[in-house]
Amino acid sequence: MELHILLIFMIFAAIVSLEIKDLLSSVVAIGAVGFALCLAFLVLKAPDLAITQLVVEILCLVILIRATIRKDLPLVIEGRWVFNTISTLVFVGIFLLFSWWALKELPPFGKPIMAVVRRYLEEGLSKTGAVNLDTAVILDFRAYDTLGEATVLFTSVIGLMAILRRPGRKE
Amino acid sequence: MMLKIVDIIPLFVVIPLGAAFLISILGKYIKHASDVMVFISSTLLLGFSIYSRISLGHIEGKALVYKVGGWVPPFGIAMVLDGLSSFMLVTVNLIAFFVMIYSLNYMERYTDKPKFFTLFSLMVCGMNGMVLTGDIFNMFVFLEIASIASYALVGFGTEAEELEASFKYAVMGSVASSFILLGIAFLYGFTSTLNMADMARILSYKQNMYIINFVSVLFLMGFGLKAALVPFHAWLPDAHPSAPASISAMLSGVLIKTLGIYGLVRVFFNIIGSTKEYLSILMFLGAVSMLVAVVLALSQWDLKRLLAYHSISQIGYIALGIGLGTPLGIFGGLFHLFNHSIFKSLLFLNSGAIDYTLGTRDLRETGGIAKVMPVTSRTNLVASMSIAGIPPFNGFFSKAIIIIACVEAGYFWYALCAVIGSILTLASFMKVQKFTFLGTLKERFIGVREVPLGMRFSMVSLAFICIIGGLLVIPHFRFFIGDAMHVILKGTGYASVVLEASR
Amino acid sequence: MINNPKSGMTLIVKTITRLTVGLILLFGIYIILHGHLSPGGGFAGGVIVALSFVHIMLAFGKDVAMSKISIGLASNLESIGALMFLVVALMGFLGGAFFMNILAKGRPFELFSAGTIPLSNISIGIKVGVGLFAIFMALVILEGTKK
Amino acid sequence: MVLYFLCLVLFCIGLYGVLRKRNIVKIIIGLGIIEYAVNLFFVLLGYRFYGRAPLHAVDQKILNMVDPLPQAIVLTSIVIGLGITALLIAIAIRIYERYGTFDITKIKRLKG
Repeated sequence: MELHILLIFMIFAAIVSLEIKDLLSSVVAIGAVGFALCLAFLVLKAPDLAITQLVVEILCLVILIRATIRKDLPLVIEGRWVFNTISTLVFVGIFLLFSWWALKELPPFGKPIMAVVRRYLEEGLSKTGAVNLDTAVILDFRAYDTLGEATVLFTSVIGLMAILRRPGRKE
Repeated sequence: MMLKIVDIIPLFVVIPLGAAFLISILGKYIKHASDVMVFISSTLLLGFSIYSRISLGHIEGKALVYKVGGWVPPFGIAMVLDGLSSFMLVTVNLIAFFVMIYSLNYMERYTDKPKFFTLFSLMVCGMNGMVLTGDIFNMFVFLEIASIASYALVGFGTEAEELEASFKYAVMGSVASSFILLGIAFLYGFTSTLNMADMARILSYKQNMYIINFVSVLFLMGFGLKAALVPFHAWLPDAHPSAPASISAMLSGVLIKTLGIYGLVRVFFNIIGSTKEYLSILMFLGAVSMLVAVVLALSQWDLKRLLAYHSISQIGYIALGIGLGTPLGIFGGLFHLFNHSIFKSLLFLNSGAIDYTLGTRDLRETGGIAKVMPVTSRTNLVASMSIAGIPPFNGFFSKAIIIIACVEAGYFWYALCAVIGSILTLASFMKVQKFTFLGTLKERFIGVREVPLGMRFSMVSLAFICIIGGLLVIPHFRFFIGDAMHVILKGTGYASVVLEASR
Repeated sequence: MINNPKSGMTLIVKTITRLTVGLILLFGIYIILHGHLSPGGGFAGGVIVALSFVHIMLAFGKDVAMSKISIGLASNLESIGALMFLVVALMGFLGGAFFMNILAKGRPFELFSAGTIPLSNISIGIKVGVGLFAIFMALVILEGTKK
Repeated sequence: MVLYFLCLVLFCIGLYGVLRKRNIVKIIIGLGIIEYAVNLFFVLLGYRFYGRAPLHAVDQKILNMVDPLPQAIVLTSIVIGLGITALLIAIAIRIYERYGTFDITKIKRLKG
């Protein structure tokens, strides 16, 4: 039941963060969505994710505020894009309609078919020695994913420094 | 020393990764460290990919599975090397090798060369990793590496237009990745496994469920946006012209094929199993993007923007070829994929050479540089002939095969679109020839000299491949593309081949 | 240098920061090292370490944090962390496959157990920690060097 | 079932934000919402009624553990989301420096 409340709060906070005029308060609203997601992870028994989501959310907020606060920003003006709004809403409506039928065929919430994972749960402790099965999956069963993951972060750091370097071209 | 091919498979990802990490440390301190290291890594990769393509040609129709971490596939991640992935490896590393040699000289105009080569080898690592993996989430992670590296590389020049183009490209790319991840989430919920072969086996039991259509629409949107098919092509004409020339060669030549077409083919043919409707949608999108992009290209005056529109139309040819589903059609589509990556990257390298010497890309300002830059004009002539499909060059063979396959399969309208498309392509490239190479040389370009050796070498060798590209059709060399065709034709047979090979 | 009023926030924030920064850094290192025993791991711990550096920079201003870690050192450390993780992966080659966990697994609930997992956690922790701080420093430095 | 649908509604709100908003920071926030929705959807798929966190306890044998695989995947996806957001914010700051505005309708130097 509390998941429903959290999700509805996230939807409401997301709408607020998109529609509000002042940039800084929309950044704060997205922070609220992130913290509600962290709570949802705790309710869904995923402590690893709760810590990571909480901490990443804080860093995201610090960077976002860094981007928006120094600027003396006029209030966000909304354009009259009638066609764009209609086409987006129509697309969203069709998407949600078709997704309702597709969701019916997924296994019901709370009863996942854990075909592959059953072996992780049985052999996790003995084969990898890690008590935290989540870390066992990340760093041993699927360690290749985490190599890709570390590379993604490395790429975004190098890419960010490449974009933020001061003289772009030699004259 | 018969090096077992299975042991090479992880090297395709480890070598560019190691090179990227070392370059980012040593690049600042030792003067030419980044050039030497990226040269070694590209040559090694090219050698290994050709070696794997030839040695795989002898084992007919079997896949090689590398069990990462020693876990049996459905439980760990497996790297699968079969006909299609080794064909894509050769394409990726061949173009990366020549573009790397080209950018040794071209990137002198930009500051901070080590960062460029770090991002370049990370992009190559992302593409190699995506083509090689047998795990669908791992494919998403390597797709992200290649995409993020290309977002940063498009905005490498930090001018106003480049930043705007890279922002649009980054936003469209991340939306596409989120659609792909949502599709993976649905598939995981439905089959509770992430290994592609295991997933294909389970999906073949649970046929004609509604969720499969929904997931394939998600994947079509995601990979279609990465491949710039028509309804999702808005980002490409902005992103490719404003990238540095060597990067737009990599983007048009290889990135949209590996991330877009390869992803579509793997998911639709090998995992979900291609039914009539998907193929007809793919063909329709291909035909539409063929025509729309060529018509838009006619009115362009910026050379690289014109080439970007032609990339979209040639991707339409490839989608049409593969969408036919007949053996000849798929052979034609893959052959055109290889040819297009050769001559499109050559065209972008030529436009980079013109930009390098004259400083402008606008067709109205350039004129008559054939006399001043002989090598560039000859290679551009070769590339324009082969993109327009003139007989002796490789473009003609692949377009002819696609058109014959269309006629054979009874789709006369699509065959007509293909013919019209190639005629309009010829027309717009005549315009490029006339305005840049023929005509009178403007007075302020008198003192212009030819481009340095590195750029000339890669342009001439790509033009040479354009000329001999047609040999891939003769039976002796046909295995080069034939194996990839058999993998696609087998469709969900991919699951049994991989699971048997990973026992 | 530490408490000149101009750079960074007010004195109250500075004194509290002087107390809490050490604890945050210690907590981040704890999360990295105990990745295989308790929730958290290389990523979460690394981000906490990065936040402790960001905490110094926000409270004491740019130049104090720069004196501790310059941006060149930060990107070098990050590449070294990434290389360490790649070496841990390549060590698996000796044991057979690419990412094989070849070290002894030890007794389950010990700190030094689970083979190469703690090593990978440490290398990821270094990489994420220093890398994300380098991101924040690059954003702040950009503001400083106007045209 | 309803939870999955609410998740997809959140996904659509993020999509609406990206496609419809004119301010660059709002577009980045829309992308953040899309990332959150996909991550939550993945973890919802792995939840198990009366399940326990995937940690072994010293003394007792825990049988009904929650599915750890989506948790590993969402950890990766969260850090990918952080990487993309940081890169987009860097581009947005440089664009603001060059164009003086965050409004994409005024950032229109690319022609054709």
